[in-house]
Amino acid sequence: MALHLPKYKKKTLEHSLAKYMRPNYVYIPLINAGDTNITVLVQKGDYVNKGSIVGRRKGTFKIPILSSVSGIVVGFEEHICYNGEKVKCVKIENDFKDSELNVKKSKKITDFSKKEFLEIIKEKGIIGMGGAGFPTYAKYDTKRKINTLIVNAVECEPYITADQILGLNFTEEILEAIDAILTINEIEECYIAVKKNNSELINAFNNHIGTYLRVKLFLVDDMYPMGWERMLVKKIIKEDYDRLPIELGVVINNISTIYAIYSALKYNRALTERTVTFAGEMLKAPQNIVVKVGTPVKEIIESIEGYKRAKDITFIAGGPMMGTSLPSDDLIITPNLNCVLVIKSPVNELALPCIRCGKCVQVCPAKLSPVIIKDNLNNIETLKKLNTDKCIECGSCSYICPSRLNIRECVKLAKEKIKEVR
Amino acid sequence: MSLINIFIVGFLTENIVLTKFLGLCSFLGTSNKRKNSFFMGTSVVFVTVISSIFSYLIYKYILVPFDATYLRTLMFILIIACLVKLVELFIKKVNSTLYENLGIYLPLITTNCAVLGTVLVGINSNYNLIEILVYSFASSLGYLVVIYTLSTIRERLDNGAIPKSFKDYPIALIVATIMAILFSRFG
Amino acid sequence: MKEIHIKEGPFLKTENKTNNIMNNLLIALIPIILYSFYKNGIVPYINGKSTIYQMLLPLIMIFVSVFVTFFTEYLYGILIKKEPKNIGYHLKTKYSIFPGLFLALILPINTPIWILIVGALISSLIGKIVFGGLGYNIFNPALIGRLFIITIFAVTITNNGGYLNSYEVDAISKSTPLSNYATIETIGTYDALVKPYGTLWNFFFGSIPGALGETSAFLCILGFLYLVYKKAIKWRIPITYIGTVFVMTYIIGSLNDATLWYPTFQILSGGLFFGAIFMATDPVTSPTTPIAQVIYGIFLGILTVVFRYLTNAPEGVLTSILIMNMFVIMIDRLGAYARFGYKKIAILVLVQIMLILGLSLYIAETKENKVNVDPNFNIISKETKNDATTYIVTEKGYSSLIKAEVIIKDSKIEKINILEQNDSFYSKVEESNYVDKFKNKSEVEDIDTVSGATITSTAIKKLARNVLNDYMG
Amino acid sequence: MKKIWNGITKENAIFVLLLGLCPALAVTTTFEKSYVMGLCVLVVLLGSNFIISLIKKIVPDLVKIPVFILIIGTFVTAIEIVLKNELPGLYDVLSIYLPLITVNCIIFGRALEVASKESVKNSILDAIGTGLGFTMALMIIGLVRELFGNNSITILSNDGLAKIFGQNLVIENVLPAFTPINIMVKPAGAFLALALLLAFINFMKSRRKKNVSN
Repeated sequence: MALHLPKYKKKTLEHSLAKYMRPNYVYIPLINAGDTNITVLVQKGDYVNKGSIVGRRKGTFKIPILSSVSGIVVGFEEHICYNGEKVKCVKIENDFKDSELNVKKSKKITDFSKKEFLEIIKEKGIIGMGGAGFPTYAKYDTKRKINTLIVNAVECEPYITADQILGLNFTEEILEAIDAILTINEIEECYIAVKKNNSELINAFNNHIGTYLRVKLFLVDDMYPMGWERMLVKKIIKEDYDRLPIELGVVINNISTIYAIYSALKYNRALTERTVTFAGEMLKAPQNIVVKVGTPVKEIIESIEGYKRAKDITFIAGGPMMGTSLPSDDLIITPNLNCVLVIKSPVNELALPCIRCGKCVQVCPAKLSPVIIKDNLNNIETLKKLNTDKCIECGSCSYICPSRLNIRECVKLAKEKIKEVR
Repeated sequence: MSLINIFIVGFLTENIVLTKFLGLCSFLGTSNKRKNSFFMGTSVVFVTVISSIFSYLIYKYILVPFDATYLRTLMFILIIACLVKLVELFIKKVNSTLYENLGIYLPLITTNCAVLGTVLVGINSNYNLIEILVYSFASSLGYLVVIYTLSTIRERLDNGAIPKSFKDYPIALIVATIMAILFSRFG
Repeated sequence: MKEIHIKEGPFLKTENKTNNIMNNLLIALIPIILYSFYKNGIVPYINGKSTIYQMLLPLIMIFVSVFVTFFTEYLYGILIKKEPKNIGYHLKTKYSIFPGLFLALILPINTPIWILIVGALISSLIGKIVFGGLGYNIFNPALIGRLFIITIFAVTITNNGGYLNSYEVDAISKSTPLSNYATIETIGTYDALVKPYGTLWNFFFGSIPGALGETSAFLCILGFLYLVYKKAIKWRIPITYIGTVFVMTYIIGSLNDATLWYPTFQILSGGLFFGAIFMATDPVTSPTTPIAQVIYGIFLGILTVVFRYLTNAPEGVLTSILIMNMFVIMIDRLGAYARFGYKKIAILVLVQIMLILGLSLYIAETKENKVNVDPNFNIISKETKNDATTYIVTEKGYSSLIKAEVIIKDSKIEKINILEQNDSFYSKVEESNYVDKFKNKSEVEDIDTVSGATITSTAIKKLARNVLNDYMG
Repeated sequence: MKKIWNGITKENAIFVLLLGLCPALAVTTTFEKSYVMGLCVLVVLLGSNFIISLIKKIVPDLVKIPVFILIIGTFVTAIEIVLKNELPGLYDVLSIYLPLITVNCIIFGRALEVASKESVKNSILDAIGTGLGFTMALMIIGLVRELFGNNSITILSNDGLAKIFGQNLVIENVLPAFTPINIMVKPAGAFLALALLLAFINFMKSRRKKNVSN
């Protein structure tokens, strides 16, 4: 049902977790989970503190967009974001004071009330850091009884090691945060999903997990896309949900999001930094770096001795499977960007006609049949019956296709056709 | 001949399209889209069975006694034409979506050789009423299966790779050739 | 300035490309090719039955067939589609050697070379190019070639010696297990079906007459395991296909008190293993979704059993694969829907189970092993004088009624003489004074038919058998 | 005259319009049967076009189709009776394909398009053109199939037209030492013959268009 991928993770783990905290300018992108209609709350010339509000998202999820440095708003510029589009960003000149408002030594993190908890993680701009960027408070803000919390530390995409290195360095803090979330939201049990062969992370958790009775490790086999929400819930809870895991009383959070919740509860600090993996054979020193939201990636790469050679590069925001290839390295760090991958441009091989070998059908995690979708591209009714909208674009089908056809693009095309009709 | 034999003869060995060549105009015409051929096929089954029963009754109880058997072709055609009109009105009232899909094919059936062919063959091989029913159902089912299968194949064949001069009809005919050889091996 | 290219889609790709799959397929076929060369080439040569040319004939046939299909696609590619001229490109993008290779392996050894060339041309042109080349053809190209050869040249091949290579003609002197089976109307007994060819092991290892590469089930299984290991085959299809045939023939056999040898005989003969493992799983013409593959395999099994028992065409495997190729697109789509809801597929599976049971019972009952009254045999007169009884009987021959006098003495045939007949091939029977073969025989099963006058000689054999049965009471 | 010519070539019933295939493939196993069927269709077409073009004004629209069928039907029944008495051999051979002419797509198509619209003279000319075109096409297919099928060309078989013309004219093994391909006589051969013919025509058309264009 799923795919066995080479990991390519050793290189970035050899390097310890570095920091890059002093960008001259910061460009805070006015986007959240792909939605760019955001009310801007600052103009040119305002002074902002670290963690103060720069904009707020309209619509149902009114999550704030926060500045990651203190300084003066210099203007607005357009820069490329993780999804490859140009997004309007607030340009702030960094005064390197990092002055934060009301950072108080907060009380023990377990005795927040649920309402306070929801308020903090909303105001501190905590969003899903696995890739979607879905506001976390919305997952907890539900009348339904939550009986299981799943912490997703699977990180099944090759090259990406951000979550793992975070888990290794801040194991106690993460467990503490989990414990706090469990008590605040009266959740009975929590599973931390880790890959079977990820022995360092397992050992790291095992020597601290003893004190937290409600938290258990759940070992999943090393398959791609095991980190996909639906597959993880199916594996752990053995049941399938229709649209959202909350239907089964389950909440899933990425391990980095848990750490962001920890720093929000403990130090009342907003989500302004995150660990990002810089990987790929075209980088001289691939490693994990903690960076501020809004820092231009070009600057960071230059700080780690830049590219091996400047010719024939493919610059990818995100992992090799689900990442998007960008026209230039003018990328801006956003909270849900977990990896920057710089590789040699793959030579486009001769695509043979599809020999209908059926491998893409066997490998699709959402149980779709990509080759049948490809056959019925101009028959909308059949496309609907084939559940094409369930495709998560994980790329397994294009990976496995022996004729080197990019079959994911066919399915994407089919999805758009269905959207147009609806 | 037992009913099963009649069914197998009507359906496989003497398949109305592949061995008797009847209904080729609609066979090639409507078999480019799956939906078209399915509705065409079902309407043919529907009309054939009913019209062959009526034809049998009229033939047995009117034509033979009055020794006007040479009029049978005319009579059968008229029966089919009226039946098609009847079915059209019936479906129009019952549900309009079905009518939308079926509407364009119903008049086509009157000129469809398969329907009249089945009826004529049925009458010529002087079956009794039940045998006529089985035979007409079998042969029109054969028509439906063959036309539907060909339409699924043709839907996949309209890609760019087919040599230009073989596009559309010639490739459909080649598939029909292979089908005809395979069906004849059942005999 | 940095030169950044935008590329599409996932940036990791598996190494297992189409080229590897096809190479694995070739490797899996090599043992079969070598064995067919050994069985049809070397063995006759060692026993001094064939010339050098005949020894190399299997390899020549394979080479010619591969060359023709490759060259046709090569010419088509260059002249019509203006593709680059180097051979490597064509080998890598067209894989046009496989139709030729498979066609050669399923043809009888004595197919004249010109028929092989015509067959290869048809399988390449009508089987593949007209549909649009690799990946677009609906029917298995090799089988299309073989189908046209059967429909057009069947007679010329049988006259040229049919399936038996020169060694087998004298050693076993029977036709292939399945065509020998066709002459026996009933289920058949162990010694009628298997004994003439040795034991079931001969069937398993393939030392039985048959098409060039079809006979050795063992090597096919070896190839199958290799391909499964290399993930280059749709393994569900052969398993369900052979499984269904086994189940159905087991039911048929056990209802006629034939033990486990009967279904094993059925699956090991008629090139079922080669057909199921290599022909039915040709990726382009078989379903892609797992559920559809299972349904496809089961229908193949049902059709093959129907062809073997209810029609007189021995090539059951070939025709059923082609017939099922027609329905692949429909089943595949149902298979794709079935991954979300089992409603539609459940009906289809139910129909299949009913078909399997229904057909097996129907066949078992109609092909009863007990002496069923041969409809076209009747006894005109029967008198017993002292210890001999003379029968005047008639039996339907090839094109006329054969009237014969049969004298039975102490339960053995004393003499048979033919009173009346005008079968067109009767002269052959007379030359080999076939009738004397029945002298003082109490059992006629192991008397062979006269090649070239099979139907007439079988009629005489039936005549004798019925007389004996009647005499035994 | 031009109308007749394009009836044969540009709007040829079988090769271009692809109408009336039903009898075309079934009956063309021998050359004789092909041209007999072609002539029957020609006669029916002539008759029906003539009558329909005469009465086209007085027939109300709603009843148009049944009336046309009746007219064509009467002509076909007339031919059936004539053939039954004169040439019973041929009548049995053509069996159900003779009555099926009434449902033949060309006659019905022509009746609707041409006869009910144009003048009497035009519709007769058109009937001749289409009829001849149809017969020609049938003859070609019949020739191809019989030649390859059993290596002979029957022009006047004894149970067929030989009765009228006295002696039967059947040319045996036209191609010396050619083993006949028996599938050409069988239904599959008909499909194959038509497929190859159509492909050849498409090919010629596209080549002519290419020469014209460059």
